[in-house]
Amino acid sequence: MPPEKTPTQGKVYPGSPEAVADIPDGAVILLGGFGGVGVPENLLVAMADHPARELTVVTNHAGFGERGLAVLLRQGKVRKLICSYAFHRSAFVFREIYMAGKIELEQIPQGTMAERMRAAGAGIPAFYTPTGAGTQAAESKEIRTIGGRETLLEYALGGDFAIIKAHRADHLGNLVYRGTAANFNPVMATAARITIAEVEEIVMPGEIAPEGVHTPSVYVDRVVRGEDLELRSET
Amino acid sequence: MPPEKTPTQGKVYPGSPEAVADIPDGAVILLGGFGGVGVPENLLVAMADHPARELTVVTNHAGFGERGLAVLLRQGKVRKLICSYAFHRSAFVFREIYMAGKIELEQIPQGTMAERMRAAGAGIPAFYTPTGAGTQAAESKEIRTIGGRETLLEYALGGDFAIIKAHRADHLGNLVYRGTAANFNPVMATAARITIAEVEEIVMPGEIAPEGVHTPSVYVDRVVRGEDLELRSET
Amino acid sequence: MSSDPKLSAAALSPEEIARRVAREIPDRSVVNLGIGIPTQVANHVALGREVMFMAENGILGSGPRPAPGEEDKDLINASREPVTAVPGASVFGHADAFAMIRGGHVDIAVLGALQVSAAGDLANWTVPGAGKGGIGGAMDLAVGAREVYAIMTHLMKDGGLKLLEECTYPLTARGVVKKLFTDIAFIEFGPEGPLLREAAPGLTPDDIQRVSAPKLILPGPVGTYAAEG
Amino acid sequence: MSSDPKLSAAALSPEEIARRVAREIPDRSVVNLGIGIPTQVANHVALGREVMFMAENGILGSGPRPAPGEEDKDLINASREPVTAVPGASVFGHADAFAMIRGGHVDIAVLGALQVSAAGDLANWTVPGAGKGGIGGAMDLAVGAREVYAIMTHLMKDGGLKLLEECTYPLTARGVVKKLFTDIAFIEFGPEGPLLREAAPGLTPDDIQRVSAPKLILPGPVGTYAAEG
Repeated sequence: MPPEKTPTQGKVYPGSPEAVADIPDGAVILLGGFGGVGVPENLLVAMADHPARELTVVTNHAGFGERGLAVLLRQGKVRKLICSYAFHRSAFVFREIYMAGKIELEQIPQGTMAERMRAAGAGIPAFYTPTGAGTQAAESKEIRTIGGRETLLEYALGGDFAIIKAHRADHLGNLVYRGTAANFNPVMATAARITIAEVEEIVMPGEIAPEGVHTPSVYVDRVVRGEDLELRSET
Repeated sequence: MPPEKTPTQGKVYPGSPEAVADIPDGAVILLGGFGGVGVPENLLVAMADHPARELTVVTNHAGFGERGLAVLLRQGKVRKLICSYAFHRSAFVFREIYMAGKIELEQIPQGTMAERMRAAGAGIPAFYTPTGAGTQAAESKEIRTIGGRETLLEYALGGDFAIIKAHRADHLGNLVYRGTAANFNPVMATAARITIAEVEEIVMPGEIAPEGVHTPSVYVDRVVRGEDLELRSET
Repeated sequence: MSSDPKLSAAALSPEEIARRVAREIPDRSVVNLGIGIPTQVANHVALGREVMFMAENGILGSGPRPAPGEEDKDLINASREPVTAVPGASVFGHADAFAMIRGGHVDIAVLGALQVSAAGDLANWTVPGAGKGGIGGAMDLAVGAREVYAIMTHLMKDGGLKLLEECTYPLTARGVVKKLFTDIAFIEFGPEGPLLREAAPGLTPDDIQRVSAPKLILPGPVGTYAAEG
Repeated sequence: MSSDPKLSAAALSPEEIARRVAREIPDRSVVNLGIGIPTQVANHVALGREVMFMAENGILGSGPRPAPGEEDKDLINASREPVTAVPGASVFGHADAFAMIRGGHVDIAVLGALQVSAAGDLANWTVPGAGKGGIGGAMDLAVGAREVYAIMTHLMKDGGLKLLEECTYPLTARGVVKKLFTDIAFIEFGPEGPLLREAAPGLTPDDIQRVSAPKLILPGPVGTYAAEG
C-alpha cells in the first residue's frame, strides 16, 4: 500500500496526542527502541490515552516493567506482538497476559526482523537468509539451499504507522539519531505508511547538513517534540 | 568467501600503486563512481600501471572518453563488464572493443545492481525484486509472483576488491563522503573481500564523530590519499 | 514532429511540454526527473509548491544549477549536471537511493519515452540493434515510483507511430505509464486504456487518434494542451 | 559446577573463563560479546591489541563502562549496560548492524550456551516449556560471525550433561561453534568432531570425557586450561 500523502512542510505537530490521533483499531504499529534507549516515550503515553485497540505491535522486546508498551499490553489494546525477545524477566506484564492466552506472539530473530522491515521500505517483497535455518525459526518457512547453504525465505514486514524516536529533526522531517539510540528507528521509518517521530529538538531546514541526515525527510510524516524528555519507560 | 584479515590500524598505504599491488589476474573488481563524481581516479591510474588482466569490473557505466576505466579497457585488461549503462555516446572505447567481440557485457538495472551488492555485503544470498519483470532483464531469471506482483530472483553480487573513493578517512578506515560522491562507493565497500579507499584527507581516529561515519571501519581494508586530487577521468 | 503540417504547426516545443508537465505535478510531491526534457521540468515548478526533487545518484532536495564557477565537483544529478542542494536536502549512496525509489517513496518519475503501449507499457532504454543507450535506473524508477509520467514526441521523425498497441522496442516496464505528455496531446492511462485528456490548440480528437495506434477513449470534453493552464 | 568434588575443585570461575577467552581472541579482531560472561571478556583484552567490540544495537568500537554519573543515556551495549565509544567508533541502526553481522564482517561472536552438540550445534536461547528467554540476535550472530566461541558450565546444576551428541533444547544454529569454553575445558570443533585442547588443572582427559556425551578427540597433548597462559 503506498504511503499516504503528507505535506513536506508543516510536519511538526503540536503534541503527541495530535500526532497519534488517527491511528485506527487494528493498525500495525512499528515501535522503535532497544533496551530503553531510543524509545518514543511521549508517543507511548499518548497511545495509552488513545482508544485504538486490536493493535499489532512490532518491536524488539515485550516491554520492561509497568510503563511504556506494558501500559498498552495491560490495557488489552495489543492483539499481537511481533518481537525478537519476548520473555525477559522484566517483561512480566507481557508474560502474564500471554500465559492468560490474551495475546498472540510471533518471535523472530532480531536481524531477520530488521531486514524484513528494511525489505518493506526498500520495495523488496522477499529475500533469503541463512539466519534460523535448521531451527524453530524455520518452521513453516520455505527452505532453499543457495551456494551450498540452507536459507529461509522471509517476507517484507511493513506497518501502517511507525512510532519512532530521534534526537533532532528539521521541519521537513529529516532526522538525526544519537549514539545507539538509532537502533530500530531508522529502518522502521522506511517501512510504514505513516511515520511519526518524537524528537528532542526541532531545527530549521538547512541546519542539518545533507551529509549528516540519517533518515531523509521523505520517510517522515509527522514530527513532535517530546513533552517530557526525562521519561524512561525502559520499553 | 570471508574477508581477508586486515589490521584495524595501519590501514593507510603509502600510495596507490602499493594499495593495488596484489590484485591478481581474474579478480572481480567493484569500481565506485557515477558520472565522473566519486571516482577513485588515482587508484585507476595505478591499475593502468598494474599488470593484472582478465578482470571483471562492476561499475555503473562503461567509462567516458579515453581516461580512467577506458585505459584499462583499451589495454585489454577487462574480460567482462557488469554495468547498468553501457552505450553512452562517450563510451566509445568500450563500444569499439565490444563491437570487436573483445569483452563480455552484462547490463543490469542500476537499482538491482546496487541491491545485489548490498545483499552480498549483508549476507543475503538472494532476493526478489519487481524491477525488470516483463523485460529483457528477466531473461533466464526465476520469476515469482508475490502479493500479486511479478518479481525476479536476483542473487548477491560480491567482489574480490572494491576500489572506491571517499572524501575523508581516519586511520582505522572509517569513511565520510561528500554530496553525491557517495553513489556506489558505500555499498561496494561492504561487498568486497578487500576494500581499497582513495580519499582526499586522512584524519586521526576520533576526529569523525561516531554519528558522522558513513562507512564503518570494518568495511575498509586499505586507505590511500589520492596523489593528484585534481584528476578527472569522468569514468 | 512529422511531415504533417497541421500537426507540426500545433506541436508544443520541448520547453512548453516541460511547462505543462510542471503544472501537472501536485504540490508537495517528491519527484525524480529523467534525462532530457524531464530535467527541464524543474525549471518550471514555481517556488512555494514544496516539490522536492530527488535523483537516483543520491540526493533528495536538489536545487537549481549553480552559477558558473560556483559548481561543487561533488554535487550532480543523474544527468551529470551540476546542481545545488536546497535547505533540508539529504545525500546518500546508490543502495539507499534505490531503496527509496523501489520502496515507493518517490511520488512521480518523469521519464522520456521511445514508445508507450495501450496498456501503459514503457519502452525507453534502447532501440534494437542500435547498440545505443543503457538501462540505467529507468527500470527501477518505472516500477518503483508511485506514478510515472512519460514524455515523447507523438511520432517518429519518419512519421512512424510511438503510441502503439504493443511496444516493439525492448520494454522498460509493463503497465506503468500513468500520464503521457507528447508534443500534441496529454493522454492518461486508466484501467480501460488510454484517455485523451488534452489536444494541442487547433487539433481535434480525430487528429490525435489518426497518429495513435490504440483506440483513444474520450472520457469527456478534450481540453487544450498548452504550456499555461 | 556439579556435585563431583574433583570437578568442582578444578573449575575456573566465570572471571577466569572470561580471561581465558580474552587470550584466545586474535589481535585486531572485530568481536561481538553476548550477554553474561561473554560481556566480561572485554575487561580482559589488553590495550594495544586493537580488538574492536561491536554490539548489534548499533555500535562498532564500544569501550569500557563509563564512571558512575558519566553515563550517556543514548549509549548502551546489547546487554543494556552503559558503554563508552572509543576514538574511531561508529554508530548505526539495527538494519545496518545486522547487515554487518550477517555479512560476515564480525570476526568472532562470543555467546553463552545452554547446550552444544558434537557437530557444534548451538542451543542458547530458550528452555522448552520454561517460557523464558528470547531469540534476540543470537541466531543472526551464530550464522553470521566468522567464528563462534561458546561459553557454558560443563554440567547442569543437577549434574546433567550439556555437551551432547545432539542438543535437546531448541537450536540457535547448526554446526557453528568453533571453540567451546566451559568451566573445566577448552574444546575445539573440527570436521571430525570435538577436540579436547585443554583441561582444568588436575583434571585428566578422562575426567572431561566422563561428563561429555560425544567422544572427545585428543589431537595431541592436552594443555592446562587456565586464565593465564
